Amino acid sequence: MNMLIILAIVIPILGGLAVWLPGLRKHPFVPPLISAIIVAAAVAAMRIGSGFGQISTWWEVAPGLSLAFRVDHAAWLFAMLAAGLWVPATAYANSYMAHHPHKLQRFFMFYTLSLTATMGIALSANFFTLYLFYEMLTFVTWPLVIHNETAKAKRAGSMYLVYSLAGAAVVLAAMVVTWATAGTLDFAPGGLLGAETSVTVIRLLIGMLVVGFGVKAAVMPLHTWLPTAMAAPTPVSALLHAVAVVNAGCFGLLRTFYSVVGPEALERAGFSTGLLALASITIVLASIIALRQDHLKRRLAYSTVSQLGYITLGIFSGHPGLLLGSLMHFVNHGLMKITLFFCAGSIITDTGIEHISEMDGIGRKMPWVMGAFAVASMGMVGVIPINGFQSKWFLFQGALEAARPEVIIVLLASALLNAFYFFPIVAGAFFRGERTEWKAEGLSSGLIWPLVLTAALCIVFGLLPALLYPYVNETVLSLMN
Amino acid sequence: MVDKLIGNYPYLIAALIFAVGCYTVLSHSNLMRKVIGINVMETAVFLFFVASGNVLGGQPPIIDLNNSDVIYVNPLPSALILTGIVVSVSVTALALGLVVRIHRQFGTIDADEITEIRSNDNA
Amino acid sequence: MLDNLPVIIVVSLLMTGFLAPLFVGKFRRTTQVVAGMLTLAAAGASAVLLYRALNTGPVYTALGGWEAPWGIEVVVTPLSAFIMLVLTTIVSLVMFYMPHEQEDWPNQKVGWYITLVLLLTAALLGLTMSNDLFNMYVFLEVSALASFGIVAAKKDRNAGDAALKYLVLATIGSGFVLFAIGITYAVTGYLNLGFASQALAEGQFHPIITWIIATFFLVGFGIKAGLFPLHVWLPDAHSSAPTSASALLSGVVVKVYAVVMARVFFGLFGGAGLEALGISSLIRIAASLSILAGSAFALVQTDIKRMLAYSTVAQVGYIFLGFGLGGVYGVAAALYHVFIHGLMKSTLFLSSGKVVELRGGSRDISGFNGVGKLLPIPMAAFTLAALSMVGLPILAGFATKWYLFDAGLSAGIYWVPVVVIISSLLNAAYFLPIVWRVWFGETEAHEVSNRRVPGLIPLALILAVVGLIPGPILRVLEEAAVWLIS
Amino acid sequence: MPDMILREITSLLLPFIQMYGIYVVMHGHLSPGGGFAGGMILGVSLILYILVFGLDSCLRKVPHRLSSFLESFGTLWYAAVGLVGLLRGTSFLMNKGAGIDLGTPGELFSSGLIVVITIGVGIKVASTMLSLFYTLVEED
Repeated sequence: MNMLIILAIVIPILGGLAVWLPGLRKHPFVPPLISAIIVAAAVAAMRIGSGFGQISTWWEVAPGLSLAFRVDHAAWLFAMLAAGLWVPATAYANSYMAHHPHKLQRFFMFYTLSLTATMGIALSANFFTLYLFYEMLTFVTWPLVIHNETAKAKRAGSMYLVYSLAGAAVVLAAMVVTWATAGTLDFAPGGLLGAETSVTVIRLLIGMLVVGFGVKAAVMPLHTWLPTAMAAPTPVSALLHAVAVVNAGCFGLLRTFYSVVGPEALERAGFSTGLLALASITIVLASIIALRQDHLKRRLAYSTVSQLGYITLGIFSGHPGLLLGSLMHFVNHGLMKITLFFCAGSIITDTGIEHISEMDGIGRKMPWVMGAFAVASMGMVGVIPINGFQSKWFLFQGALEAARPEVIIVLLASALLNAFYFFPIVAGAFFRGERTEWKAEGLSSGLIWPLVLTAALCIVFGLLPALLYPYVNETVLSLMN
Repeated sequence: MVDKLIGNYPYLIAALIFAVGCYTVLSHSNLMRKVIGINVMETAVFLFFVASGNVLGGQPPIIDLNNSDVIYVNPLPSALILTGIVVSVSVTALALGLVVRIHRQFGTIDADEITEIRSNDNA
Repeated sequence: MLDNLPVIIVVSLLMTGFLAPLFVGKFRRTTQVVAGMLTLAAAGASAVLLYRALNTGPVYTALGGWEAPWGIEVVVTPLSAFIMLVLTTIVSLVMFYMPHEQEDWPNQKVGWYITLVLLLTAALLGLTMSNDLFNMYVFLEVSALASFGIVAAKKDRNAGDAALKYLVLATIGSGFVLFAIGITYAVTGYLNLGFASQALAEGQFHPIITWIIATFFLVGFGIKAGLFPLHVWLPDAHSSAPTSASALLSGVVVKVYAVVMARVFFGLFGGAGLEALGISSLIRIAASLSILAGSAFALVQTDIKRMLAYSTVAQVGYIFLGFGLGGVYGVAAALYHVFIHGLMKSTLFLSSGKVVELRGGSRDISGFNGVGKLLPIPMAAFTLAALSMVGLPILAGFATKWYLFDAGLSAGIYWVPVVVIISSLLNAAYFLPIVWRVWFGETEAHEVSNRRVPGLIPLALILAVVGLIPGPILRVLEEAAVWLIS
Repeated sequence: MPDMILREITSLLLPFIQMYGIYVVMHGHLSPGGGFAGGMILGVSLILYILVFGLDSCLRKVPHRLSSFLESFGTLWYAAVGLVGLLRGTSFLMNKGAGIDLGTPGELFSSGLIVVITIGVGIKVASTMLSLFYTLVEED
């Protein structure tokens, strides 16, 4: 197990540095792709072994602060999702960047280093390690956000950096509070705060965690950086939105809520209604804003904000049923959103179209791409055979169990809004005539097969709930202790 | 209270001179006056030290080998202050050297004018 | 022999310092190397002393055989041995940089510069280990004189003005220190720290007297160490000096003053006494203001050396904050920061000195655009040090923050973490843009004849290793802190 | 050029001033004064010489390089004498304990190494005063 963890953490660093090897000048994508495959294999292999829950400590950075890793259910879920999607994402990035050649080596170096940061977050065994990699994630994704080095990209980059650093600083403060009250930082099921911890401290801690990780998880007032960051190249957006960054925020919330604060303390804080309201507002408001966006990537970005609301909703609730749904959505949303962004990237590369109003009739020109887009958007809305339906189903069920009718209303409203902002795109693309002049140059296969693959995965996961449900159920049980 | 204050008048005077020196350094923009202010300040401290070593009715501490029951004043503060004076002289010498250099380079020894010249340099 | 080692270190540095101008004319290179090797040897001797002090207790030496309280006593506790080690290590590494800087200096100037640096080192060593207040004052002044000299070493006119400004304020500072020593002597009759503190504790003096002593010490040392709002001389002096001098002044000199202040305070009044006098909270507030104001001023600078100098003001604030918080963790944080800030600041000054040299003496931040490609190794060191300054985990700066948090929370002072976190955000705000410029800025192709910055690589390596495994050092420092507090 | 009275008086007084300086240096261990005070008197006498007879004539007698050399030399002298105690197996500046004969108190040649050290200090202070004055006066 130790070996596998080392592989998952260290290989991407080596891969990132190998980009600069003189022999690979022409093909800088080779080491990232190889390392992504190795990491995915390593993470998959972790499931086979029996080392779940074993802590492997690397070294003590300062007394009380050690760099330690551990694989448990939730960790493997996130690690597998990220590592699995990293392979098509890297392949896609290679094809995409072939059309936009600009400082490729730098791009691929940071792209691969992000994998280390993500794996570190997923596999961390204590708060310090989590914080370390959370901070690292900011620093390695920032150069990706401002990759194009246009004024717009730089503005987006500064915004991203300011939000993320401020968030990380709050996480650090939360870590300090944890250390001061619990005396340890090692994650433990059921939380670290003892029964004697005062409600004020718990509330303070929860507030800090929501702000600190909420920045990356784009909880509503803290989401502004995410649509702005659309200035980045599309593979990066896919990475930010579907695989690494926002999910890292959600995972951070999950980890700290259930392994630091603990379900009982969460209950005692009496915050759940407020937090649920926050998540609900995020869901509905972001959907409404998404409706008004004409820029495709921005619409997708607001859709992400809204969908992340589903995930945070479950985490905030502290209720096993809702948590189950939210973790299902954690995986499913990743699959769907990465497909959507791949589609957007392919459209931009091929036709240069960035706005929805210009997309009419595009479906007939690029059937594979828009087909995948249609599949993923149906999933977003919650149409039956696609995986998005399942997560919504479990969320509904959880809301019923938790006797929270208001959540059901929010979910329904959001599904409706999703339909309003996704279906016109699909319908226009397939059933309306071209309104504007554009020419398609034809796509290389590298820009098609990754998105077809992920769309297919969406359908597979939709048809076979047994692939995901039992494992997520176990995860919830282990988290709720 | 007043008795005590008057009885310890060297200390009071030392404090007063110290304040005067400090004020001179901070309030004057002429660099020479600042250097003089530093000296005044240090003199006050020397006075304080020497006064603290005084013994009423004491003799200068030059040992008298023939007479063993002479009361001497405490020689330690004086000896220390000798070192203090050395230091003060070196600081003054260095300060004067710097003032000469500044006058050569700026053509003035007024701190405000120098600040103005420097801000014009930067602009 | 071992008992005399502290004195031998100081005296040999002094002697070499005064021999340097005599030999520099004929054997310039040799003189430079010998001076460097000597400080390196002093570092080795300090390490021996540290080992000895940790294992068998402090090393006491009475000068001339006169025992305290009559004679001058030199004592090497784990604390002073550690500071000596830090000081000599950094000075020796900067010494190895100096020949590079001095290539086009006349012989006479090189000689005097080496004298001043060695004199400064010797004086600071003496300052750290002296247990006698007046002796401390003398070393304080000697070190100050040497610092004025190296600040004025550049020929441009700003250097002279900065040196005089430094001189005037620092002399006011020493005036205050000397006055405080005078009052201490007048009321207790002792100059030896241990005896004076005993007399202070037993004497039942009016609190106003102890308060005056403490405040005068605080003002005096505060000026010397650049504590806000007494820092006004620091940015000028540290930015106008030659690169090696900036590295030394910012890297070690100001912090030795802070440590000596802590020694005097804890030695005379004890931690509880300081808290009762309200001096601790005064230090904490001034330190927090230093941290915030220094970072804020650094943010608006466009001159790289001034920016680094303002950052020193902020970083010295961390050290004072640690001492102000007291307790093992607070003091250990302060001492640890003395060490790593010395490394970080010297690295930053040396590497940006190279950039300034490359840009023909222009110190504007825009000069950093794209230098990463021209000077990859110095700039890697710069990046490492800059990110350590921000305090990212597994880099050196993080442990300070962590210990300060711990000290703040266990002392029940809850705003300390807030100040520290805001400050690290500010640090990020002024260092990250430069790091970005270094690696991804655009620059015209430029011929770089000499990429070497001697002494930089060891500094950066030590910094990296300390960041990864600060544990052993922190444990030593906790022991040193215990010595200081008790 | 200063007038004749000044020159004549100065040339009359200078030997006495310098002799007094040497006296103060040599009696440092017996009476107030010593290396610093005496050295200062010597240094000031040289400065007086410069003021009256001009810089060049003094530079001919005591070149700047010589005074710089003496500055270093004085310090080294002090340190070297201090090391005697150390070399004898006791501590720095140790006198009696290092087995050095202290002589009879009150006599000129007594108190061991102190008088030797004082001479070094006197040389150092006198030459430093002179060097400083040279540095201030010389235009570069």
